[in-house]
Amino acid sequence: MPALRIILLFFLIVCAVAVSFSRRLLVSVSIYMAFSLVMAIVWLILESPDLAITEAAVGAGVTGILFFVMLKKIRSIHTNIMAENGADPQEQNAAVDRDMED
Amino acid sequence: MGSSIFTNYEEIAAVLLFVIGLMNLLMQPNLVKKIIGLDIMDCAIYLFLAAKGYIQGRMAPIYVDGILSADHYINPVPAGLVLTGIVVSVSVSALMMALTICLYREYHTLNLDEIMMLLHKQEREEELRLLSEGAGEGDT
Amino acid sequence: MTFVQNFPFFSIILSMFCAIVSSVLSGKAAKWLHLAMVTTVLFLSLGVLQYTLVTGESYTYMMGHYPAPWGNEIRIGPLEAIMAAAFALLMLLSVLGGLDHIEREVLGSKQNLFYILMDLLMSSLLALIYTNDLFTAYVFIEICTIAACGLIMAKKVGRVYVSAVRYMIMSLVGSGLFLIGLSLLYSITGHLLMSPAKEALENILPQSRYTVPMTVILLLLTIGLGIKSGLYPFHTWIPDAYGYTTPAASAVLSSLVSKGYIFLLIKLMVRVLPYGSLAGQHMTNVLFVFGIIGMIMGSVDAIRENNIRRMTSFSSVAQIGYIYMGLGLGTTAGMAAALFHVISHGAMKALLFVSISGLCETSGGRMDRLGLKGAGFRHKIAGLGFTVGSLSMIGMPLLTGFVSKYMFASAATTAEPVKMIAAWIALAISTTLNAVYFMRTVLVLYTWVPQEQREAKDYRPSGTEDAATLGLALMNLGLGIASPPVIAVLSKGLEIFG
Amino acid sequence: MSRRNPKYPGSFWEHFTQWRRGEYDPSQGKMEIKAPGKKPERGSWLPSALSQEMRDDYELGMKRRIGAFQRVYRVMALLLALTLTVLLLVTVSFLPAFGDVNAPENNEVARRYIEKGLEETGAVNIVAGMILDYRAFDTFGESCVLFIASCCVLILLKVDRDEDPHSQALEDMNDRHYEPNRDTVLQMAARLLVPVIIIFGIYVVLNGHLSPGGGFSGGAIIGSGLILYLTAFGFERTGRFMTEKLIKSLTLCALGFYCIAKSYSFYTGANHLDSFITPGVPGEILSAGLIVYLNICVGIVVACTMYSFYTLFRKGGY
Repeated sequence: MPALRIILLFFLIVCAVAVSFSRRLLVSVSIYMAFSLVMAIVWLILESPDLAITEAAVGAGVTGILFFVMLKKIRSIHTNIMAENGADPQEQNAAVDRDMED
Repeated sequence: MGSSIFTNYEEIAAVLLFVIGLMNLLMQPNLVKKIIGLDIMDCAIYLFLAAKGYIQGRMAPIYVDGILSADHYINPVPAGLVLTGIVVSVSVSALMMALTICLYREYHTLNLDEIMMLLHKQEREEELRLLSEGAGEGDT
Repeated sequence: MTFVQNFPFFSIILSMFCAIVSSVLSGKAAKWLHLAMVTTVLFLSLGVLQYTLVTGESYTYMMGHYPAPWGNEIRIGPLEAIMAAAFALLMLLSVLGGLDHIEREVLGSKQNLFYILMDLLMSSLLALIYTNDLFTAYVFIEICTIAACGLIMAKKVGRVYVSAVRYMIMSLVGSGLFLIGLSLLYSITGHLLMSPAKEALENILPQSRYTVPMTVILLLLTIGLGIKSGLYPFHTWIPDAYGYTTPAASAVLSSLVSKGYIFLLIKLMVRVLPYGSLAGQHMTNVLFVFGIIGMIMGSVDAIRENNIRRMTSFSSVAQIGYIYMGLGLGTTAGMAAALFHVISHGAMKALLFVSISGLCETSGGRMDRLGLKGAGFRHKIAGLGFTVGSLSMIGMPLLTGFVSKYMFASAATTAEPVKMIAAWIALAISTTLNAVYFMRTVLVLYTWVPQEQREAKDYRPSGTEDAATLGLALMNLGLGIASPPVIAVLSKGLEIFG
Repeated sequence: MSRRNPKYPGSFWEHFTQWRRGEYDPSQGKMEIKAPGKKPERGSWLPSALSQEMRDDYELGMKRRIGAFQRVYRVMALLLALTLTVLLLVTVSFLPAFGDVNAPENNEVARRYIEKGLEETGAVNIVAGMILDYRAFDTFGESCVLFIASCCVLILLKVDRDEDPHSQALEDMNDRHYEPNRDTVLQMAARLLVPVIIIFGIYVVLNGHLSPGGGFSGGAIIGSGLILYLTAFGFERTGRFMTEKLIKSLTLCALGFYCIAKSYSFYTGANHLDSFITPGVPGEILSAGLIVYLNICVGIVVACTMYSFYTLFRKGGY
């Protein structure tokens, strides 16, 4: 089934390019998780179930969680800084969003 | 050019992904995207290795029905290498994420270029300050 | 199998085990454990050196129950043993020299973590020296990289995070290139162990089909290791990484970590690459050119630098250029000179970084030249150490730097005439530039200052630091005076290295 | 030595002395921040004397220089990318075809791993047998990579209660953002899922030598189960059992056992001694010699490391 292989590989490349062009970091991280899942499927097709299960647990699971918690941590650090500077909440959120964008 | 370019889709995709990841790692000013680029680069290498281990029409390297002949299973070596490699890459990316948090706490930005520019300026001012102090000492 | 043959394996496992145990120890206990471990490794390596010199041949040691192409193995000869001994000695002296700074600059609850990093760094360096397996080398390269990053950021003040991030990014690019080169090499040879890979390459390289892949593979492996060891155009992370961290870490990073990668590259050149292959010749030419550029540009950058630690880091770039130039000569003599310079540069740089820390401390933490005026009077032993290190760098006879420069110059005569002339000119220019910036700094250290500025302000004398400085200075002197036996061991080891 | 007399300002010797001490640097282009046309007095370019205009000029010049550098850098990087792509594609085109039986890597090494693997290691999963027995040194190195990465993250993010009470308070305050205020949906889902996830993880670890998976993937699954539990119920609940002491001692025991067991096996192997480790009956849970125990160790280390990564990222402590 070369057609399926080519489609999956094409999807991988599209994901990789999309990561660098997406404006919001949250979107980039989600795309990366999709990338990992598709990579796991590709490895399943390549008869390497060990790799597939590891990639699904690690790439799409733990690494994704760590990315999310890192983004959330950055946001809370940011909120602290803004609060110290005495900015009002509306402005804070706008600033965080700006910061999370590229 | 060799002839394999028309059959090795996996390897070609791996090469393209490798270059995309490498460029993300080198060119993106944003640290988070740099880390994602790093992960993509590593994944690409593992895809290449896994594709090298595949043999048409054979099974995954787990014994089934007591068949011990090497003609029924694919090459297990690349899979082992990739398993080791995945652990390495997840450790490295966790470390990079921790560094990113610390950098953000220190400089309030995720953009490495901005941080470098800020440092440049600080260094310059520090240099001038030291020079002025030294000149003051020299005069007295 | 005699008991001595187990020693390399014991030293690797011992350092790993110490790291694991240190995770529950207090900082002080971890420190003593680390010092004891490094001393033990030093004596074990000396034992192995003596054994291999007596038997006069190298041997392989199986890591497990399975022989060569199936299991992991390590390979031990005189060259590996002397390198391991030198690395252990340098590690011991550097850590001793920076002991007080570690206690002050690393947070109390995290000191045991710092020593864990040191332990694992030692084990990864030993594994890089001894391993005969490419993938093992990759895994330990990663350990070495992460440990080095941890050492850079252990101080947690100022710009260390930026240094660590820049170091990590460049190193990861290097690892990525190394890993893909390794995968390509595996896909054309089918082996991960070095000796079977060489046999496979000898069989397939005559086919023209494999010329292009082999060249690309060598390019990737070399650039990967070159980035990690700070070869000139890829050196941008060096001044940051060495300039802002705690002194022991700077000394260890500059004198050992980059040398581990260079040793691996030498191993690749000798053990994997078939002798006289076309791709190998291209590779040596490229290394030669990069090395020469690095020798000169590194010194030029050092002259422009006002911060003394950054200046010394740039001088590392130049010295790494010397090593690559020696490898690029493509002859056995060039390789021997490069290997000797690996040890001698380690001794010089560790001495410089340890004494710089003392000098800066007596000058109120200032690192610019103006602030260091008269520091040589304030801290006599550090001033002496810096002077000895600088003279050695410049190539003063009786010191180790002179011997390595002499070896490079005489090795150049064994290469082609063009390379010989180029190497001589580069050596002359680089030595002059070295003299300019090091002598300038030494003159600043001994500039006349009023009597009240000759007293050290808020300075706590430290016995270990002085002892380490003197030890490193003696090592420089010893390597300079008693170089013939060391060179003999190196050339003997190089003969049976392949 | 009249030329050493400082009365001669601007003499070569004075410049040289200044340069040697680091007061004057001809190569660094101080010109761009000096007022044009006027020869500055010594000390006139001190920060206090710098007018705002000059600072702006300096910054503009700096920005322009950095901008130019970045443009060059981008072009170089693109060229590098193109060259690398072409080189690698050419290399790939010379490699053996995809799925080729006669490719060089399908040699006697892979053949022995498959044909003798069951007899020599006792593992039904050939990959597990390979990485934990034939090439165990690599795998031990890999566990050390994980260990050292967790040490580095500890150095970076661990906040010590005694040494730094201020940041500890700050971190605790920030952590309120994560605490769910009795989020019923999440808690119900977690109550249902967490046991299943953790049991599945344990299954994957214990069957590492029989089926796909192994210590690492199983450990990651257990770790994500613990993280889900923590997200749903907060530190109050997990703090009861996942304390710092427990994590440390579990990691120490697992890695220590791993190290000692593998040293024993390496030592006996290299010295051709008899080892008491036997492959056992293939297919049973307690077979395959050390592999099942090593998988358990790796699983424990990975689960603890993943959990502690999460907690350290979130509030710098356990």
